Amino acid sequence: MSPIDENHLHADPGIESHHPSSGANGSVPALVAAGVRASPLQLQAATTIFQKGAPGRRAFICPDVDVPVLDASEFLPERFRRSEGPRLPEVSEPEIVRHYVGISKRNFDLDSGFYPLGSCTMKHNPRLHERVAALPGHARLHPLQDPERAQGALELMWNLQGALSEISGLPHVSLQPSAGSHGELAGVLLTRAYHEDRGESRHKVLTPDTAHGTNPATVTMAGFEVVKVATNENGGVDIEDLRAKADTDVACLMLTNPNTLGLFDPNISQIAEIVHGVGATLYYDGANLNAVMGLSRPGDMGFDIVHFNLHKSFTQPHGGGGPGSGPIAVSDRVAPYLPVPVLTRREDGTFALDHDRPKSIGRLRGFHGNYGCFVRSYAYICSLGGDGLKDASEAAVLNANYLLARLRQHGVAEYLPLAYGDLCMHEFVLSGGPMKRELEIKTLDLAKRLLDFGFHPPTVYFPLLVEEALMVEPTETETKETLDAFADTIAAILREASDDPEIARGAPYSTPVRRLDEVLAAKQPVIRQALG
Amino acid sequence: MSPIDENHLHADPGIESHHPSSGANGSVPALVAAGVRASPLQLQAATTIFQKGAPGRRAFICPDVDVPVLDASEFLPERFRRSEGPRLPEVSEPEIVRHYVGISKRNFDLDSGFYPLGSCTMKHNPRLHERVAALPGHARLHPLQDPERAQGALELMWNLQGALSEISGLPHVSLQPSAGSHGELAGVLLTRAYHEDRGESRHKVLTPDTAHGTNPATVTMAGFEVVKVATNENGGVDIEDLRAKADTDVACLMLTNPNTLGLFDPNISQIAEIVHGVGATLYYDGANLNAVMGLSRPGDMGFDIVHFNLHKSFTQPHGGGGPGSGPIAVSDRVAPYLPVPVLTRREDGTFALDHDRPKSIGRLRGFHGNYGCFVRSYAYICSLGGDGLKDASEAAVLNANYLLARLRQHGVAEYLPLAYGDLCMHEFVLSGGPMKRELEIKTLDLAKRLLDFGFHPPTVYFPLLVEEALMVEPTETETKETLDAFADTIAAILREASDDPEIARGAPYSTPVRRLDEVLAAKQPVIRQALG
Amino acid sequence: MLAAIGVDSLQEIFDRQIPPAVRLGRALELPDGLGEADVYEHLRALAARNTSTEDELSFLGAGMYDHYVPALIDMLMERSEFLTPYTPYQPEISQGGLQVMFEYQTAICELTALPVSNASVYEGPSAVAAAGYLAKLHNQASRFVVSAGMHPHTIQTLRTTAHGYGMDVLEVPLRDGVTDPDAWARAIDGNTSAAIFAQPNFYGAVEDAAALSAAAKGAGNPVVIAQVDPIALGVLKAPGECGVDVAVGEGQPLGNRLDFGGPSFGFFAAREEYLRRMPGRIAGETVDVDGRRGFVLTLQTREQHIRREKATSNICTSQALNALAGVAYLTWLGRRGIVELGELLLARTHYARERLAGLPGVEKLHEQPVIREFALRLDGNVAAIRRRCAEQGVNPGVDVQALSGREEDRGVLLVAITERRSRADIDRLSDVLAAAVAAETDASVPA
Amino acid sequence: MLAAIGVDSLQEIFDRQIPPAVRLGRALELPDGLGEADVYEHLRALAARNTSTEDELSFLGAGMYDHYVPALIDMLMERSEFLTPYTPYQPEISQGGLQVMFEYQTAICELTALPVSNASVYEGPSAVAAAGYLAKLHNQASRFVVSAGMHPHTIQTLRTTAHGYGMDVLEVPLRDGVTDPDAWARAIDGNTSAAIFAQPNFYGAVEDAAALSAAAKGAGNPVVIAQVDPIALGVLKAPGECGVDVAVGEGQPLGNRLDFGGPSFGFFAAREEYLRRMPGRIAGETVDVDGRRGFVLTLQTREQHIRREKATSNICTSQALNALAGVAYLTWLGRRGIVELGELLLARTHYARERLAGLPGVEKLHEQPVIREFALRLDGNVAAIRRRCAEQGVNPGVDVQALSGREEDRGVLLVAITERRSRADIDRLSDVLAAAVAAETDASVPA
Ligand SMILES: Cc1ncc(COP(=O)(O)O)c(C=O)c1O
Ligand SMILES: Cc1ncc(COP(=O)(O)O)c(C=O)c1O
Repeated sequence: MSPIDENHLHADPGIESHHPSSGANGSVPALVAAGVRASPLQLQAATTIFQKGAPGRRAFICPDVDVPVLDASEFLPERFRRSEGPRLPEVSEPEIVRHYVGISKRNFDLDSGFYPLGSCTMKHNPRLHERVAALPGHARLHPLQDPERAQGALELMWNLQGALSEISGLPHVSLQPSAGSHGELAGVLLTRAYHEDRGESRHKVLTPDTAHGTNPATVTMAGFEVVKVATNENGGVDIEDLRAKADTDVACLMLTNPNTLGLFDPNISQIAEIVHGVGATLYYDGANLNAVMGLSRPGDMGFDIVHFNLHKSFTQPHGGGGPGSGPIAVSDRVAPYLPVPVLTRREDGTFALDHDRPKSIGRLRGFHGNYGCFVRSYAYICSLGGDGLKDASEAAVLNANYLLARLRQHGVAEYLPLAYGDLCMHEFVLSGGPMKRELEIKTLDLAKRLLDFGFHPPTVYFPLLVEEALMVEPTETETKETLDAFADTIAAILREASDDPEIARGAPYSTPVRRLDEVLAAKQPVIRQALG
Repeated sequence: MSPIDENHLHADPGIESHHPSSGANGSVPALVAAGVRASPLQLQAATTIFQKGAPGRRAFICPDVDVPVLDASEFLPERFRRSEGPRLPEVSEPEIVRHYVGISKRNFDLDSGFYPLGSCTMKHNPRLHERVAALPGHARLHPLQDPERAQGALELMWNLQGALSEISGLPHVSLQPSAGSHGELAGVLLTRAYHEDRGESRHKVLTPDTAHGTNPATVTMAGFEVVKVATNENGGVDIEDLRAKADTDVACLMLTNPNTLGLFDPNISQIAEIVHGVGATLYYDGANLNAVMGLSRPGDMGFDIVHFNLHKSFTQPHGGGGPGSGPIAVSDRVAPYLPVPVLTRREDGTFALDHDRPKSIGRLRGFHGNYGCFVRSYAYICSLGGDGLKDASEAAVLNANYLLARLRQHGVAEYLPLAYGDLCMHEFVLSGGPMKRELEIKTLDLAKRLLDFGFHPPTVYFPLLVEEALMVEPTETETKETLDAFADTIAAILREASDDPEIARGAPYSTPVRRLDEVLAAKQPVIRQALG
Repeated sequence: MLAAIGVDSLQEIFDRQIPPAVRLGRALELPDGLGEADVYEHLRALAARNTSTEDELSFLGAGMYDHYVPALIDMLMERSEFLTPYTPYQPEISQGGLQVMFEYQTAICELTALPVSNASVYEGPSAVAAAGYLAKLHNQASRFVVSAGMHPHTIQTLRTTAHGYGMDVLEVPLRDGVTDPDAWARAIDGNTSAAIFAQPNFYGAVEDAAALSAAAKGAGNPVVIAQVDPIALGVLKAPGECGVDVAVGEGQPLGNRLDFGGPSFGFFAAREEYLRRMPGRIAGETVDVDGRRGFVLTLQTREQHIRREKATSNICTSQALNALAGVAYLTWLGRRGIVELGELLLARTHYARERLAGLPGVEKLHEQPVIREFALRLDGNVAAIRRRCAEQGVNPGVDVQALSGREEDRGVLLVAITERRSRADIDRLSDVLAAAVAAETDASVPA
Repeated sequence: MLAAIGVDSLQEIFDRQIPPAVRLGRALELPDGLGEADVYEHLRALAARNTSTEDELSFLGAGMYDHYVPALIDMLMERSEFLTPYTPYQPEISQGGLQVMFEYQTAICELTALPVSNASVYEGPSAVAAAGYLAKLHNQASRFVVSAGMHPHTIQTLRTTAHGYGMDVLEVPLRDGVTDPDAWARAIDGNTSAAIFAQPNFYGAVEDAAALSAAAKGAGNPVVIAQVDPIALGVLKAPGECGVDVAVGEGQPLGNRLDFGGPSFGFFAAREEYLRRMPGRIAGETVDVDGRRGFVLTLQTREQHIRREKATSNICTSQALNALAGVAYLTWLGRRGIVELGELLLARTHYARERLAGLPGVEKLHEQPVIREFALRLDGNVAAIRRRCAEQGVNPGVDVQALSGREEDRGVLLVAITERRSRADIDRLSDVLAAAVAAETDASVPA
């Protein structure tokens, strides 16, 4: 425990003075003049854990070797042995805690403020979910435990599958994919298997130009060619363009509905007809499911394959970039190709894993998927129930429309008009074009200036077809007071910019670091700590 | 979950605009000029949870009433019923989380930096302890569970008692007291019972003038009169004064050793002789035990009664002011008076609670004491073992002496001399007298200026007999780098003050709030949120 | 480091300070230290030998109750920022903890309908003792009059501490399950420092708090102290509305774990006139040099670190983290929730009492209204009946005599209901208890 | 709110956007919502029906291992600041997460002795598939050659994804427990895009990684990919020292829970030349406008959100929080600890193998050195033997044939050792397994 070690005991006090300081307290910040407010976080130079500690310090105490020790090479011949161990940090437990607690304070997070990041559904993460996921019966369950002795886990998965099936309106579910884009890959590979099984080899997949980047990237990875479909003036799929491109080379159309403009495509049934008409499948990117739970179902719209983002609609915490989970639901005709194993329920009500699925595309990863995420999302579904999920979607849409209305006020709408549509679903996209032209600040500047006010900015510069796009998704777990404060802050920043655009252009000011040089980072990549 | 409620749905958007904002994001801070760093925490006005939310919002969902409901007055007559329920907050779970996470950021804590608060032993709190304390077998164990079905808990308490006994050198332990001062009360009441049982009625208790405030306060609460004993020029008990005051009216001498000056009293054996010579007991305030674990034992020094602060020496986290735990250990002659129940071990190795102790002083509180704290401190003792505890004390003393040496450097020692002694034990006390006279900044100013550098200040203005006292206890879990940085910062602040004392006098600058008006708070006490 | 200190060895530091006679010349006789995983296993094995409320259907109460603790409370209590600081001696960097105290005080004032609250004391019984000490400081009278309906631990604790400063404790018996009003009025006189009762009382009965207060004030000038259950205050007339001067109680039911009895917190609220005699920390509102709202520890001249032997209490470390759990829990319940919870408990407790009292060999101890707990008298040995129930995985409640040691409590079982005990659970208790009582009756009838 | 929007009802918002034909005209057929306590009880009841490594003495491994997860990792993962943010798109307010990635990358580079690492991919088997895709992008050759010593899930995953882009997968058999060097060299040619093996392999054997790499390079120009166990790298020659181009693996053993198989993380390290073909996020160092050191997501032109159909991978959300656990764990182990742990596992694994292989009806599957896991061949039905052990509270390891479906794996048991399995535990396994094998032998002999 104690970070005092032999080395220190006898070291000359000066000897370690070249060592980087230990965390928040380690450095003597430049003395700031009286009356000037220094942000303590800005005064701390970023120091990695590899720059801390001292030889011999440690946290882990290895259990004694309680078995006979032979000549080491008996166990492992010298030539297989590492000459020098990995140069991991040498720090005591208190140093580890302080280091990571310290750098955690350099993160903004959902528990600290509004996070209207469009397309990401940053809804509140109830702590109950962490509690239940940590129960040893879930957290310390080995994935290769005999199914007979993991019936609780299998039942949970079964129930979750059932709920996702009901919500999507599609009868078959696989929980295996690890995130949304992994679900997409599964889905497109299913499409491939479906066509191949029918003896067809189709090589194109359609995606609208509003599609998220993972859609075309997935298409390529699954060995298809991307064909873009245009967006019409209302923000929906351009039906004429679709008709023109939908031929029998097309394996699939990937769509999200509402789409990334936050708009529900009113022609969805017609779209499905066209796609099915040429024998292709219709894929639903479920990233925007939070708009329609209990209100409208992809299966009923004609989709064949859906992926869910449990880390969006079903509140698995994002963890700063994962973990996520991307289950898929499919129609009967796609079901034979689902990844193995498939969870089945026996006559006696017990659950089993079926590996004997000759048409399956195979596995997409090890074991059963991100079970820990299933636990959390299942807890969420149990908490809300059917009506609660519908309430959540309704409130998400209400909040988005309310915030949109507040941003259509005088002083904002002139600079940040709604890109398409009138009402919206759970999110909306503004264009910063007029702002850029008239106030001479870009969407990026507005975003960075928001940081000074304790708001996470909306998604910026996506979707690509909107100039200087600002994509706002408030979610249902925000209060009206927060929405009002956000709208007021946007208005205030625009007013400020009309006085002096330099302020926004120089923002942020109060964050632990200010604007960072991304070009430098990419030009001369330094992607690990240099070690002495 | 969703904070959207009926009221909001139909409310005019303006209606709630008078509502206080919701947390970090709720208020539009005054726009700061470009280039000026604003501290985001300072921009947030403190808003209590009672000022947030809106009618109808809630987190708790009450289970349905699943039993027959009668006329309510059948259950409880109207006259016993409350007319209006308590006006608790009306907030959703996301609001609660954001509120408390938000205000937590307005706290400094041990995981965030150096906390050399003298007499408080702010050593690292290992997270393992929180994990084991949370196990349902500990955390959800009802205190009135039959002892036969709480054998694990009783064994843990037995083992902890044994360890405390070995560490203190006194054979009998009661874990019941809730904190240090509660242990003191127990100890002085034991002394009373001891003398009463011998037919003596003594009415004085001696405490040195360096004693912690709880010592004299306890003496009064236990119905004794406080008599102060002077401190000699070496910082120890003035033997002559002690001799003069030690008469047969004296029930007890309360001492801590090392004392609050961080000095081990070399005359301890003589002191014990004098006190025992007049038939009084010798009480050991265990707040400073961290200096001597495995090195010297109160029992061997001649003490009859000891209290431990599990939240100091045995790393139970302080929680911002508790919980703590203040077990006591006593010699054979005091044992008959220990609080009930007394834990016993039966022949067969099982444990029982003995309530049949006719000479006992009785109970000091409900149930068994702060068991959750026992779990943590027992885990600590298991982790360190006997040698580890000794190592901890040695490292604590080493760190204190090293920091003291660093603060005796040129540029510091002139202004902040060591008050007494030469070496120290686990802490030391500097005097800010010269600093006050020569640099015109007080110990309080130095303390406040330290806040701007991310350090918790030492204890200030205690012990009372040192002018402008600064009491520094680094503990064993700090690194040399941190000690060096702290010493350098003290030196830098003194240099800064010699240039311009106003800077320190106006400090702090970077904290969430700056110096607070304590006089106003006491003159016109506002101790709760006014409700509308 | 040694060179900087100017010593040759670590040993020298000790040799120069600790006389050889009092040095421990040997290693401590304690087991060797263990790695984290081994300590975890050891503590887990000990935990596994306890039967917790997770392991059986438990109706234990008598001061601590198995309410659900919402997960957000764990999260908050485990945040370093709340878990690891000391008492907020440096307010500029302790606004989080101080604001929590201020909010906590507000919540306790609301619960009790009294205008002042401190920031917590240790726990329930010692809170009553602390209130007694306040009364002593206030009026220097010579006797505490207490209802026998108080928790036995409370009376014992009060006696222990009162003995220190030479105060008498006089118990007033119950009649029909509540404090005997006549005996109460007779016991109180001009020498009565405090008149103390529990609401609901230890046997679950709702006392006529207003009548007890009025009678006490009529018979003398004592400080009227009530030990109250905080959950019951969602539906029960508040102490401040009943003429009570000081209301204290055990805070565990408010978002704190059982923890085999602690740590939890004691709450302490009073009328304005007692403000400057309150024990413990109090957070107060003020402003900083720039006019920002802020909080500090206030009225510190009451406290031991300033007033030493003249302090209103010796308390120093109290229960800040547990009080945080308390205010977070009350916030989670919310204004409507606390009433709904109270109504649920009322209805279920009533149901349970009627159902169990209908069993052969089981009767109500009293007919008074009950809120969350009630006492039954069993025809048979309570310990034996409880053992039989335990074999069925049911803990039917507290064996009162084992707790109180009082002869008149023989046969008494105290059954507590929380929102975690559904009707189905109560029905199961009923079946198991019925069988256990019947079996015990059979067993005790000589063949 | 409705007035501000300019609608009369919430319904109107939907009516104006969703065509009636695709509206769900009924309530979802899902159970009613539950309060927090009830959800907790439900999930707890499900958990109680699983036999976890807390409930039995488990020697399960095969990719995921029951190492001790230090408590500080839970604390860090539960801090809101790490738990709840999105991918760090706004670096100024995401320095915490970005620095963690940077430190994580450093640790992975150290472990693997390779110069570049990304910030995580999903998990082990799909990491191999991702490495295969990198090879495809790199050389556009037509075939993957893989050792049959890879985890069956890995081979299956690779086949699934390779089929998408039309790549062949050719398996090279084992000889004496390791990849047959002759078959390996024969299988690899100019059309080989990648040559892939596992270290240690699925059966626990240490491969001669340097020889496999050299042979592969000698036979063609494939990208050499190794799937490595990260814990073993404390003692085992690092991939970067063995001529490996890309090292990937399952990160679960590094401070992640078992979680019935996920979430964990996959690590992905490579030689410099593959940097711009790496999948996923990469954090890089830079400076802010004031010259302060800072971190950003870098080389984003590889990624889907910039490059879309030309991206090096479709991965978006990966496993940041699990990677945090990984680097925190490696830091906790420390430079000395990881070596000590490796030596402990070597010694205990050796002991266990010798001890178990000495039992009647039990023999080693191969004689190769093993580090943390080893395969045995049992004389009897593995499923039946495992059932007998389970009755004694021992899970002796993985039934390999049940996992792989391969005929040649009949009778094979894979036994994993961690620091949580002491010598006493191994001795217990030995006794229980001996009895189970003997009983099974008796049972299968016709009377
Ligand atoms: C519309 C859309 N599709 C797909 C994805 C990819 O999901 P994931 O990050 O889970 O892989 C995202 C994520 O941002 C998205 O917004
Ligand atoms: C020397 C000394 N004695 C007694 C105490 C009182 O201990 P507690 O706060 O646990 O009541 C303290 C606490 O600061 C102390 O420093």
